[in-house]
Amino acid sequence: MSIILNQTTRIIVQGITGTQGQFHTGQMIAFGSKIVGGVSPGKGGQEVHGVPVYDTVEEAMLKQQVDASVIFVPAKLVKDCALEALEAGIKTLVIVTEHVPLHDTLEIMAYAEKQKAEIVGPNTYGLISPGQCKIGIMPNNIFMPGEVGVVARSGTLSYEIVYQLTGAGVGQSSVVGLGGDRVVGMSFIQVLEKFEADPATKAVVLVGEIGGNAEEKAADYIKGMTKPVVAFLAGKSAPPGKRMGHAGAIIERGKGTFKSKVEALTAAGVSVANLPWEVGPLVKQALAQGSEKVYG
Amino acid sequence: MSIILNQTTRIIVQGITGTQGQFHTGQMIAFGSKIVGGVSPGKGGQEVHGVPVYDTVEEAMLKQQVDASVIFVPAKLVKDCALEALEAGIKTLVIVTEHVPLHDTLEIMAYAEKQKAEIVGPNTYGLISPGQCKIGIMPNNIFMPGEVGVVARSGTLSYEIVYQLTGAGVGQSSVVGLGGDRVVGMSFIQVLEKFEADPATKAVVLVGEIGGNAEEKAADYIKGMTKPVVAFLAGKSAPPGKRMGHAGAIIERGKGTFKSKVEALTAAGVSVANLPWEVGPLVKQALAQGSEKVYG
Amino acid sequence: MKLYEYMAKEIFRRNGIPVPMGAVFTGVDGVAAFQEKTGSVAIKSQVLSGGRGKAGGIKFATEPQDAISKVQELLASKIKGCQVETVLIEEKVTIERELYLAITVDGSKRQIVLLASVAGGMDIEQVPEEQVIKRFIDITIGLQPYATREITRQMGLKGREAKQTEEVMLKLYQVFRKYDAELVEINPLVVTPSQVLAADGKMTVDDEAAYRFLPEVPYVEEKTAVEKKADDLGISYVELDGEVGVMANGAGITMATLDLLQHFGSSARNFMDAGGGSSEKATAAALEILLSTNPKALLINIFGGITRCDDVARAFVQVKKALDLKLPVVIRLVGTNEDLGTAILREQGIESFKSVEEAVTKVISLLKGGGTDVHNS
Amino acid sequence: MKLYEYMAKEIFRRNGIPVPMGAVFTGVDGVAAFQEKTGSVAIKSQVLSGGRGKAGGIKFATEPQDAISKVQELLASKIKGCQVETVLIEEKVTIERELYLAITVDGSKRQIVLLASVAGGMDIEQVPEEQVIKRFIDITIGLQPYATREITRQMGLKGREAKQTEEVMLKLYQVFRKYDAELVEINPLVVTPSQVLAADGKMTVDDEAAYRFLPEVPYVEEKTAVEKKADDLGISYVELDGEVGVMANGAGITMATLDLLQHFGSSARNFMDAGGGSSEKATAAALEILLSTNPKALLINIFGGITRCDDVARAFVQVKKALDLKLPVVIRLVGTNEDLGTAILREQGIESFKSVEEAVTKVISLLKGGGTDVHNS
Repeated sequence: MSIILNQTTRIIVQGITGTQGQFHTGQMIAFGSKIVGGVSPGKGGQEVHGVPVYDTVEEAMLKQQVDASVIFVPAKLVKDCALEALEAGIKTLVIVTEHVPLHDTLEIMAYAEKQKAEIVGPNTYGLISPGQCKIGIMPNNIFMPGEVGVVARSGTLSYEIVYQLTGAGVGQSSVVGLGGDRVVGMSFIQVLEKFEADPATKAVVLVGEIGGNAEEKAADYIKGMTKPVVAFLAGKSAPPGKRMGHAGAIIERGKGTFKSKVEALTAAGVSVANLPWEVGPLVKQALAQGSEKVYG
Repeated sequence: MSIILNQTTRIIVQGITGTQGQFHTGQMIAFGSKIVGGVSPGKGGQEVHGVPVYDTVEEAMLKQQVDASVIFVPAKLVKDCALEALEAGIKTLVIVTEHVPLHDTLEIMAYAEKQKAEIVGPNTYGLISPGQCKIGIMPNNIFMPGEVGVVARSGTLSYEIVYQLTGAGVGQSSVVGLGGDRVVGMSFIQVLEKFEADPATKAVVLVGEIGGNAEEKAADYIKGMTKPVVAFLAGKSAPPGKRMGHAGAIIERGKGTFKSKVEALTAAGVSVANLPWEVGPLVKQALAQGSEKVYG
Repeated sequence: MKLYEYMAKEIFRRNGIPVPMGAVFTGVDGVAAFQEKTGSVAIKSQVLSGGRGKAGGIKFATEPQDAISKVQELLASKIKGCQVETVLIEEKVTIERELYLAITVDGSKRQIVLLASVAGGMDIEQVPEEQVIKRFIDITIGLQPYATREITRQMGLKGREAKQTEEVMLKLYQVFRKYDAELVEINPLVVTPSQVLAADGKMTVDDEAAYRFLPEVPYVEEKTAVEKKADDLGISYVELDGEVGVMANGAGITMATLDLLQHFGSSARNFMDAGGGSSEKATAAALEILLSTNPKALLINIFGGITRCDDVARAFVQVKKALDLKLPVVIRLVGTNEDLGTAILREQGIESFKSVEEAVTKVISLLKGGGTDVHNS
Repeated sequence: MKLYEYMAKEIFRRNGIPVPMGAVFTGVDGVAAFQEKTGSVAIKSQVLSGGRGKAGGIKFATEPQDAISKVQELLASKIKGCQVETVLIEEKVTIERELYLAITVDGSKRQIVLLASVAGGMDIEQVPEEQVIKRFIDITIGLQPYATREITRQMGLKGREAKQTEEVMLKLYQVFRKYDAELVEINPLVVTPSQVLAADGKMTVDDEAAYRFLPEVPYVEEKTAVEKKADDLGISYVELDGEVGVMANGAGITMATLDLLQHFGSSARNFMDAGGGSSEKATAAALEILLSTNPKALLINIFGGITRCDDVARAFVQVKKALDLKLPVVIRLVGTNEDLGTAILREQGIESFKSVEEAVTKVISLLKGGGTDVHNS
C-alpha cells in the first residue's frame, strides 16, 4: 500500500515529445509506472518509448482509462494544459514545470477546487511509491520500499533525506514533493492526512525550510496524529531578509523563521533532526517506540 | 408541507429601501413571510416596515439567521448583489429584477453552482407556499393552500392559472415562477423533483410556453414521476419567427413549437389543457384517478 | 439587437479576426474604383434576415460597369420584404473549404456554447446535428486554447488550417464576451490557401447590456416606428395583422390571450406585453400606441402583480377622456389593488370583468355585433 | 521585481487611482520651478527598502532654495546602504486620516488576499493583527463592489470616505491582476478633505510573468552585477560574506549545505541554486560566477534529478582545464547518471564523494589545512 499512487495507476504525460517529457517518460517506464499515453498537440499518432501520443487530453481519455497526468510543458503553456487536464476529468495532476506565473497558478488552483482534483506542484519533482509507481523526475535508484512516508517542500533536499533513509536501511511507503513555489496545490496537511490513513505507513518524515508558515500549520495538524513524525528543516544559517531562490525564504515579521518552525514542530511532538544523517536514526527510534506503544 | 419555503423560512430583502423593495416587503410581511432584515448600502441602521436595514449581506447574516434572500435592486446592480448573497452563504436566492444582462446572469449561475446555491429567476415573480410564506411580488389574494404544486416559466400567466385553480377550489402546495429570461436558475425539472418528493403535493401543474426546449426536457423527467401532471401552454397562435417579448418565443429550426411541446408532454402522460379554465377540472380528475390508483 | 454583416465584420476585424478586404456603399459612388483596385468582387446586400444568398442578394462582378449595375440592381431590390439600403463589396477569395463557427448561449444548460462544423456554407441549418460539434464553455475560465485544439481535432482539421481556426475561435470568444453578445456566427469561415477568414458575419448583442456597450457598437433600428415607440416605453410590442388590439402584462399571459382570441374565432392586431410595474403614465402611452394601429376593438387583460390595477384603471380613464374612444373596449382586471381599479372604472361607468373567458367572448361578440363601447352604455 | 514608489504611482495613476501631483528628479534641474508651482512639497528618496521615513529619506520644503538643497542632500545620501539616485517631489496634501491597503497572495490559502486597516502610516508592521482586515478573493469572480463595501463597513468608514476607498480597492485589484503583481500596497492611503489618495505606493511584479508584462512596466535592477549574470543563466544566486563558494541544485539542499558549513565551523561565500536541468554549458558558466567572487574553497553538492551528474562532471572538467584552478574543490555527486559522472571525474583524476557529510567536513579540513586541490593530488 501507499498513498495516491500504486502499481495500477494509469498515467498520461502532457508534453511527452519535449526533451524532458521524453527522457522522464523513459525513466518512469523503467521504474515501472504505467504510462498509458502522452499528449502533444499536432503530434498525435506518434509514439514515445512505445507510448501512444494524442493531440489532446480528451482524446487520450477517450482511448485510455487514465487516473493521473503529469505536466512537462514550458511555463507559459502550463495554465492551458492544467485546465485541459482538469476539464477532461483528471483528478490527480502533477505539475513538474517551474517558473509558472503566480497568477496562472492561482487560476489553476481555483479551477482544481471546482473540479475536485488534487494537484501536486508546480515546480515539484513529483511523487513516488517505491516499488510500485512514480510520477515525476526523481532519480530512480535512491528509493527503497518501506513503511516511512516522506513529504517535502524542497526537491533535491528531499532526495538527500531519502538517500540518508535508504542508506540507513529505512524504506519509504510514498514520497511526495509539494513543489517549491509560493503557491502549490497539495499541502503538508493534505499529505499528512493521507499518510495517517495509510495502513502501510508507520512513520512520517517532514522536510521543510524557512519562509512561509506551512511547517507551523503542519505542526498544528500533527498534534492529532497517531503516527510518529520526524522533521528536517533547512535554512538555519540563512541571513534574514535575503531571498534565497524560489524557496519562499523571505523572512517577514518574525514569522517563518527557523526557530519558530522548530518550536512549533517540537511542541507538536515531532523529533527535529539537526543534521540530514540524523533523520534515519530518529525514524528508527520513533518506529521502535511506536511499536512499543502499540504492541507493548 | 411545501417545497423550498415554509413558515420558518427567514428572509432578507436586498434593495429594501427602493420603491419596489419597500412595497413588496410590506406585501410579504402581510402574507406572513418572516422578513428578518434588509440590505441597502449606506442605509444601514434604518428600518423598513419595522425590518432592520443593513449595509451588506454579510452584516445582515452576522446579526440574523438567514435562509433566503430576494433581490429587488436595479438590473445593473444585480450581479454584484447576487454574488454578494452567494459568497455570504445564501443557499436560496430569488432574483425578481428583470432586464439583467445575459452575461451577468451566466456569471451568477456559474458562481451559484460553485457555492451550491439555488437561484429562482431572474425576472421572476418568485415563489410561494400558500398559507405559509412567499418570496416575491405575486398578488397575495389569489392563492389558496392545498395539494397541487404549480411551476411556470411565465409570470402573469401563472397567476391566471392559479386564479383558475383557486376558482375551481383547487388549492396549491407551492407555486414557483422560474423567470422569463433566456437563462434562469431553477429549471422545470429541479422543481418537479421537489414536488415529486414533497408529501404535501399530490399533483403538479406545469405552465409553459413556446420557445426553447424546457418543456420537452421536463416531459422526459415526467415519464418517471409517480404524481399526475397537468400542463397549460401559451403561444399556440404565435406566428413563426416573430419574437414575442422576453418569452423565449423564437421559433427556430422546428424546435420549441407549440406542437412539439404538446406532443412531448402528452407522450409523457401529461394532460394538456386547451384553455386556462380547463386546468382546474383536469387537475381534479387527475387527483381522483390518482386516489383510485393508490387506494382503490 | 442584430448587427448588419458589415458591422459585425468591422468588429471582427478590430479584434483580429481576418475578414476579406471590403467597403460599404449606399450608392454607386466609388464602386467602379473599388472594383478596379480589387478585381473580382462579391456584392452583398446588407439585410438582417437569413437566406440572403438563395434570395439573390449576393452578386459577383469582374468589370467596373458590371459592378455598378449590380449595385444599382441590389439597392433597388427587396430581400424577404426588406429594402436593401446598403451593400458590402468584397474581394472574391479563393475557397478551399467552408467551415461553420458560432458562439451563443444554451439556456437549458445555462452555459455558453460554441458550435463548429466542417459543413459550413449556405445550408448549415440542414446539416444533421451529429455533424455540428457542440462545446460548452465554463464562463469562469472562458474558452482556453486547449478546448479549441479539441474542437479542431474533432473537426478533423490539421496543421495550419487547425491553428488558424483555433485562433479565430479564441478571438470570436473574446468578441462574444467583450460585446455582450447573444450570438456571434461566422458562416462560412473559409479556408483559403494562406489563411482562414470570416466570409460572412452575424452578431446579435444583448439589448439589456446596451448601457455598457463599447462605443464601436453601432445602433441598428430593426423595429417599425410603433414598435420603437413601444420599446422606448419598455414595452414588448409586435405588430400582427388581426382585428383586436390587445394589451396585457406579461409575455405568457399575452400569448395566452392571443391564443384565446384565435380559439374563439377572432385574431389579434398585435402582441403587447406592457410588462410588470408599468406606471399610470406608461400605461396611457401604451394605450395610445394600441389605438394608433386602428384596431377594431380593444382587449385589456391585466393580472396585477407588480402592475397595479388602479394604475391601469386611472390610465384607461385618462386616455378614454382624452381620445373620445369610439371602438369597443373590454377590460379584464384582477390582482393587486383589483378592488380599487374596479371602483375607479365603475365611477366612470365602465364595467370590468374578472373572468378572462367572459372578457374574450365579450370582445368577440361586440366585434360581431357592430362596435359600440358597451362599458359606457 | 520591486518597483520604485514613483513607478508604482505612475501605474496607479494610469489606472485611475488618485496620487498626489508629483515629479521625478535625478538632479536639481527644474526643482525650484516645480516647488514654486506646487508650494509646500515633500521630497522623497526613491529606494526599494522599507522604513525610509524613519531613516530620514523624506524631507519637506516650502522655498525653492530649500527644496534644491534638500534634493542635493538626499541625492548625496544612502538609505539602509543604498545610494539614493532619484527623488520624487510631491505636493504636500492635507491629511485627515491615514489608511492602509494592500493586495497580495496568501500561499497557504492559495488565494489572493486584500489587507486593509484604518491604522495606516509608518508603523503598520506594529499594528496588532486584529486591526488589519483580511479578505480572501476568489480569483474566478475577482474583487466585486460588494466585498469592498463589507471591508469599509468593517473599517468603520462612512459616506464619501467609504465610497472613494471602495473605488481605490477595486482599481488596486485591477492593477494587481493586470500587471501580474505579487504585491500592491498603499501605505498610507490618505483621506484629504476632497478625496482619498495614494500617498505612497509599493508594487512587486512576478518575474515569472515578465514575458507578458505590459509595456508600461519598467525594468528595475536590484541585483549586483554577479547576481544579474546568474539570473540571466536562470540561477538563483545571493552574495554572502563567508569563505566557501557553494554550488548546489535546489534551494532546499543549497540552504542545507550552507547550514552544514556553519554547523562544522565554516561559512558560505554565497547561495547558489543552479536549478534543475542545467546543461553542461550553464553549469560551466555557474562555476565561473562562483570563482569570480574569489572564495577560499569550492563545494559542489549535486543531487541529480533533472540535473544529470555527467553534465556537471563534464562542466567541471572543462572549467578546471580552462581556468587552471588553484583553490581546494570538493565535489559531492549522487543521483541521475551518478556512475557516469563519477567515471568522468575519475578519468581526470578527480575524486568525488557520495556522502554530503564527508564532502562538507573534507572542504573544511582542506581550508584549515591550507588550500590545495586534493582531487588532483
